[in-house]
Amino acid sequence: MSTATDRTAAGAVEMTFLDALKDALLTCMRADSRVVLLGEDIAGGAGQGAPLEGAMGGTFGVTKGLFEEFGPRRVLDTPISEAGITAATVGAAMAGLRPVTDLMWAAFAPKAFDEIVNQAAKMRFMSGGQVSVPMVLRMAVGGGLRAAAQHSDTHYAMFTNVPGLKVVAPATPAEARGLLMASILDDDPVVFLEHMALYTTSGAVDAAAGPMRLGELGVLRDGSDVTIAGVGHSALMALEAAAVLEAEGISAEVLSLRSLQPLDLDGLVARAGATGRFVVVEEGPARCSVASDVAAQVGERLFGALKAPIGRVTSNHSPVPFSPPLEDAHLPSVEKVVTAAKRTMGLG
Amino acid sequence: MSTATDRTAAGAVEMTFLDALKDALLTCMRADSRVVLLGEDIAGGAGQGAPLEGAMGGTFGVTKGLFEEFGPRRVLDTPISEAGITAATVGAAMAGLRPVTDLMWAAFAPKAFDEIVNQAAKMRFMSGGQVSVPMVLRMAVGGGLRAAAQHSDTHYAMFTNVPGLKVVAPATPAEARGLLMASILDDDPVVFLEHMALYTTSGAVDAAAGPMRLGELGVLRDGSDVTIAGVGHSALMALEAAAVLEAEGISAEVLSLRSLQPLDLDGLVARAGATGRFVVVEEGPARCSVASDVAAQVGERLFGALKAPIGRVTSNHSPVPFSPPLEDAHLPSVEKVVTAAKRTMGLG
Amino acid sequence: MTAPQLPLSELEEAYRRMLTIRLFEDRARREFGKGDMPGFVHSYAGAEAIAAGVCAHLGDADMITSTHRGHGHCLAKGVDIVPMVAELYGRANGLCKGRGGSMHIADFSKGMLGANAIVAGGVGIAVGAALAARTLGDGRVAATFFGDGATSQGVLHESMNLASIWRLPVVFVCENNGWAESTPAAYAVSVPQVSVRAAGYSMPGTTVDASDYEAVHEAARAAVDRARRGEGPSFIEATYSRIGGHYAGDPEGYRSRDDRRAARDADVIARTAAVLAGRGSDSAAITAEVERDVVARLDEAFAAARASAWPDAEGADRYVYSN
Amino acid sequence: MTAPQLPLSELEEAYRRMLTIRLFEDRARREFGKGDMPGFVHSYAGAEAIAAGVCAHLGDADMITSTHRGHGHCLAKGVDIVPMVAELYGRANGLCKGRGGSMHIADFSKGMLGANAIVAGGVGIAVGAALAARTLGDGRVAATFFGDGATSQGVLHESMNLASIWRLPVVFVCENNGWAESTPAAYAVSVPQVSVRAAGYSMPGTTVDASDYEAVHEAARAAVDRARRGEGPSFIEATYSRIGGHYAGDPEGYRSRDDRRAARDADVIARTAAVLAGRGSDSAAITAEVERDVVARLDEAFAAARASAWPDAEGADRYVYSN
Ligand SMILES: Cc1ncc(C[n+]2csc(CCOP(=O)(O)OP(=O)(O)O)c2C)c(N)n1
Ligand SMILES: Cc1ncc(C[n+]2csc(CCOP(=O)(O)OP(=O)(O)O)c2C)c(N)n1
Ligand SMILES: [Mg+2]
Ligand SMILES: [Mg+2]
Repeated sequence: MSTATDRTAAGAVEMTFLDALKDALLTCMRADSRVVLLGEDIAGGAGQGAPLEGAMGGTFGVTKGLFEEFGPRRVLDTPISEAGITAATVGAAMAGLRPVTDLMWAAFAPKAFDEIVNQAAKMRFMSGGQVSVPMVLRMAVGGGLRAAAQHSDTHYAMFTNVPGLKVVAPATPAEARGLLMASILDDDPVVFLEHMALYTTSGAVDAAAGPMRLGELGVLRDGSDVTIAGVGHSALMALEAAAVLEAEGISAEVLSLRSLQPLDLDGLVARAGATGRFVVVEEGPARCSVASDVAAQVGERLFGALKAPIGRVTSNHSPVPFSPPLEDAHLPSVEKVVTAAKRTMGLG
Repeated sequence: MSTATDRTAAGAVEMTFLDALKDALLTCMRADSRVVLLGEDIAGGAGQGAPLEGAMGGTFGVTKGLFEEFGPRRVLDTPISEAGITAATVGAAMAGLRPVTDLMWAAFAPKAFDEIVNQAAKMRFMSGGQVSVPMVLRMAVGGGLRAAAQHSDTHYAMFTNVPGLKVVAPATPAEARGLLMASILDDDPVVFLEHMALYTTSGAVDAAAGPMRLGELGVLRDGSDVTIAGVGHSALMALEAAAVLEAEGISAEVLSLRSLQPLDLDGLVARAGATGRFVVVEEGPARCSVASDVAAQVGERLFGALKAPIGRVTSNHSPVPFSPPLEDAHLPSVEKVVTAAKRTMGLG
Repeated sequence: MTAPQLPLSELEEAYRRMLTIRLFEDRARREFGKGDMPGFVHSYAGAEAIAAGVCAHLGDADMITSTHRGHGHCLAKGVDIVPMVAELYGRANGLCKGRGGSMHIADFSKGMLGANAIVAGGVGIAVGAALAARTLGDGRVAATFFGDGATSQGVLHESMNLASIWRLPVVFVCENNGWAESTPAAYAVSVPQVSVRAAGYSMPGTTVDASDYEAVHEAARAAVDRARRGEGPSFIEATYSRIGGHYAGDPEGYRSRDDRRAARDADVIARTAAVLAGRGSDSAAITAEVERDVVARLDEAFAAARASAWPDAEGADRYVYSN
Repeated sequence: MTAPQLPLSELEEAYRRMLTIRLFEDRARREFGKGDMPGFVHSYAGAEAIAAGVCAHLGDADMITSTHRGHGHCLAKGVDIVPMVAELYGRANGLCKGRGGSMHIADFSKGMLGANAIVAGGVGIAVGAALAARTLGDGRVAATFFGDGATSQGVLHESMNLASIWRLPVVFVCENNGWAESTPAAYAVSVPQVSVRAAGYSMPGTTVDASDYEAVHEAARAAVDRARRGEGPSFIEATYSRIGGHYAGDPEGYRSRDDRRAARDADVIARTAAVLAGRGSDSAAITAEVERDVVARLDEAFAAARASAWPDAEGADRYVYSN
């Protein structure tokens, strides 16, 4: 599937989301020897005697091949110790490295929540600004693989609830590359959330471009009737919904909420204010969600200026079920987004 | 400080919040031998040779004296192993006990987040309803003690974001007693959040009353101009704010958001709809907060029916600072609630 | 230490059970390849002696917790094949009504407290189950299975400490296959024999070769007896060689040819058949009989599962709360 | 194993440092009692030999992580008293500009990476710091201090395993005072000597009596040398008796009179003074001199802190993000 981006440059090439991430890692590692990678199976047996081609290179292969170029001191397989490796990531960042740690699936991140919430996120503040913690925690998020309850969480909202963290969720290959570079260059701890359904998607990427700025919206599609903002994969779902809506004569603007913290609230307010209708889509539990956060903030600023209640499309407030028909019913869908958008138009 | 309750019965006695909690534990432990207590320092050296009077009985003394009555098989000091004791709590609940585990401070709960999020909360669902996990996790939350960043979190929103958990935050002694009993009797995992500033507050408690129902609002004060709902200690802050507002001729209704999940949304909508003005107060980070969750839900239901934007009063989106003037500026305050309420009246 | 020889009939029974697991796993892997089984499947092939040898000492009331590799534990604990397979296909009549799948398969009526997709996720739960047993004084014992990779999880350490200070009736069973996905234990585990760590918790620790059923059986007997007597926990490390990759479909390109060959050579099924034959048992006949019987049951179970109804999508969020 | 005797001047120097810590802590506890110091204070009294003995082998570039009981670690690492005390009072000129307080006191310019109010919170950070040192090849060493209570935290286990497999230049220092708040180590720790656990990670482990400065010094020398040589981590358990309760103001009603008396008897300050005197040093004169000097500095620091400006409330949420 080819997806629109907001930064198609002259030198753009078609690239998968996965390759865009790998390119960001490569670029940053070549530019700065302090950038090191840690994580379970990220070298994936590379350097252990078996042929290199067979190495895993991460669950989805994002880091495959990096061991060959950077060796065992910069690409480290780790034991299954999410807490320990996250703590080590914090310490390494405090002591001069710029580590990028792969926690595999966001569903495993709770194993390291103390290290994320109490150490990484608070260290700069507690020290009165003496130290920075320049680290990135990459993880794969989301459902659709029938991976069931313990492998399908997104945790977008939990991370965004933590002051001191920056939280990024790219939707397109261009965003993946530009934002991962920005995250590695950033001096604060960044949680970088990669939806599993996106790895094989492709799109135009300017391979010579520098980092994107954190704290901006991605504009995936212009539209005048309703503004739909989605987080990560949900932004692509919103794009599909926009195509359906167009066929019914409704013009939908689609935004990628690619930077959850910092959030471009002013940008959101301007765009939702212009259409007067706003839908926010997030794969994740309904309560205390990013969707409700954004709805509350936008709703406050646009009080009296919106033509309809803000639509929130989230997962059920439930663990993720295994069985395909159950999981499909559980997750946001194009159909649910279409329905929510039409409801803001007074339809359906 | 004496606080209003919504259930003052004929047989009510004055009781502190702490004693109300202890009474709930005592009552439930006497009624059901499957109720056991676990936690760091909850016996607090009782049974270790030194005089019993000197035992800690929990950080704030809630469990003091229970060891004497129930002995070492039902009141268990634990090592400092939040993950391990939470996992053991889950397993014990699955295998026939009704454990009540004290995690001390909510700020330490991230140590046990995998066990809370991936095990306790999901077990019933993943098993297709084969098993229930009747457990309570008690913890002290909140700021004001100058306990700094790693001892002052409330995590109200994080817990409420987790499907499968019930989340309770009492504001008054009567709520503390009635809801702790309900939580112990409930078949699902309940996170029970006790704000530290409340332990020494007192109020009327009917010591013969049964459990309260989870999923209800507490009505702490009637009023007709603006509805203010607060979580735990913030509800008392709202009460104080209501007194200030009254002096300025503004009549504020005050609600205790004592059951965060399940949430009585219909009740909230009815009350906020009646006054037409709504303020929600929560001590905790601003992003993806309970405040924004409640604001989004109420805002959607009352679209076009409210006279002013919903006011949200939270902590700064920052770790909690140590220094008194900084912490005071960081936390919600009576003044901030008054300002928010007046803003809904078009004042200030 | 050589384990005492089991009575022939007992070893034959164990062989039947292990072969059943192997046949189930080989079939599940094959069926998974057809593409209509949702999610992931991790095969227990090669480890059969561990589940069988431990569960031989447990009754229905006793409790086990399992891993992502949980089919063998189910079968050893007496779980019925038909609702197991239905669960692998996410059907309404599955053990977990389609909510769990392979990685969360559970049968509480048999004391099988669940596969667990969080590495080491079941360990602390078993400790809690043992705490319940001790508190209720009902004589139940708990056993928890986990891999070598799981030994790097802090909660294992916390759980072993808790079990030790409370002398809980629980057996820690490390299924050491030398790999955690693509990461060798030789790289990730800082001690050559994991069982050495038991001394740090004042509990007995032993390492046995899980291609030798009787060795596992004997180590488990000692540990379960000790638990049953109220003397506290034990740690068993059972080594085996992983057959068929980390998950069904794993190309195992990270694994040397030699290491993969070792797996075949150390196979507990072949070895046990040979031991039986050496002791005068007609293991070929037993094999044939079990194959006939189990294959028939599997044919039935897979056909039934595929024909079973999906869960009702309306009920996607049922079973979240009890009320 | 008896440690070799230190040169007299070196032991005198250590005594000065330990006495400075003791005077600081006694004063801090007293001042806390006056009620104008916010938050909590945990005294390092009794443990002085551990911070002093370990940090004697470290330079400013080397890194330590600390606990909720962090003043002694600061002083042993050379942190200045004046901004320390200002931080205890939450003032703008405190080390952490009033954001941290006693439980988060830190001075990165001295390699003091912070007190940590999460039990065992500093352990993994030190492992990461050691990883940075190894990766950058700059010869730095990290040491991490933690209590007996912290040994029950899983992250310690994970961190020891990581340090071992990567042969990191880090020293694990367990300050075993027999108590975690009101919970005795004899109840909560499942092994009589925690250092036994080091074998489970293939690293050297030793237990020393921290009322014997030279014993700590020698164990630390061996561990730091080993780390510096790139041979990997070590584990030191240093036992001492807690003086003055878990926190300033702790009535310690849960602790027997005998146990409290033992603390006084084992006091490292008195013992070191006696050793010095026995070797011909005028320890009384040194004591008097240090007391005079340190008390004067403390008078100044406490007066200055109380007179210092509060941080500006407008800036309550500064330092959350770098940009
Ligand atoms: C907490 C957590 N981290 C990582 C994973 C991903 N994962 C699944 S299985 C596995 C390897 C487990 O190795 P081991 O414990 O040795 O069991 P084995 O697969 O060899 O039986 C990993 C890393 C997970 N499921 N849970
Ligand atoms: C994760 C966590 N759990 C619990 C606490 C509460 N707590 C603070 S200090 C302490 C005891 C620590 O004991 P130990 O590690 O032996 O250190 P000591 O105080 O004896 O120096 C506890 C339980 C905490 N701060 N962090
Ligand atoms: Mg393994
Ligand atoms: Mg201690």
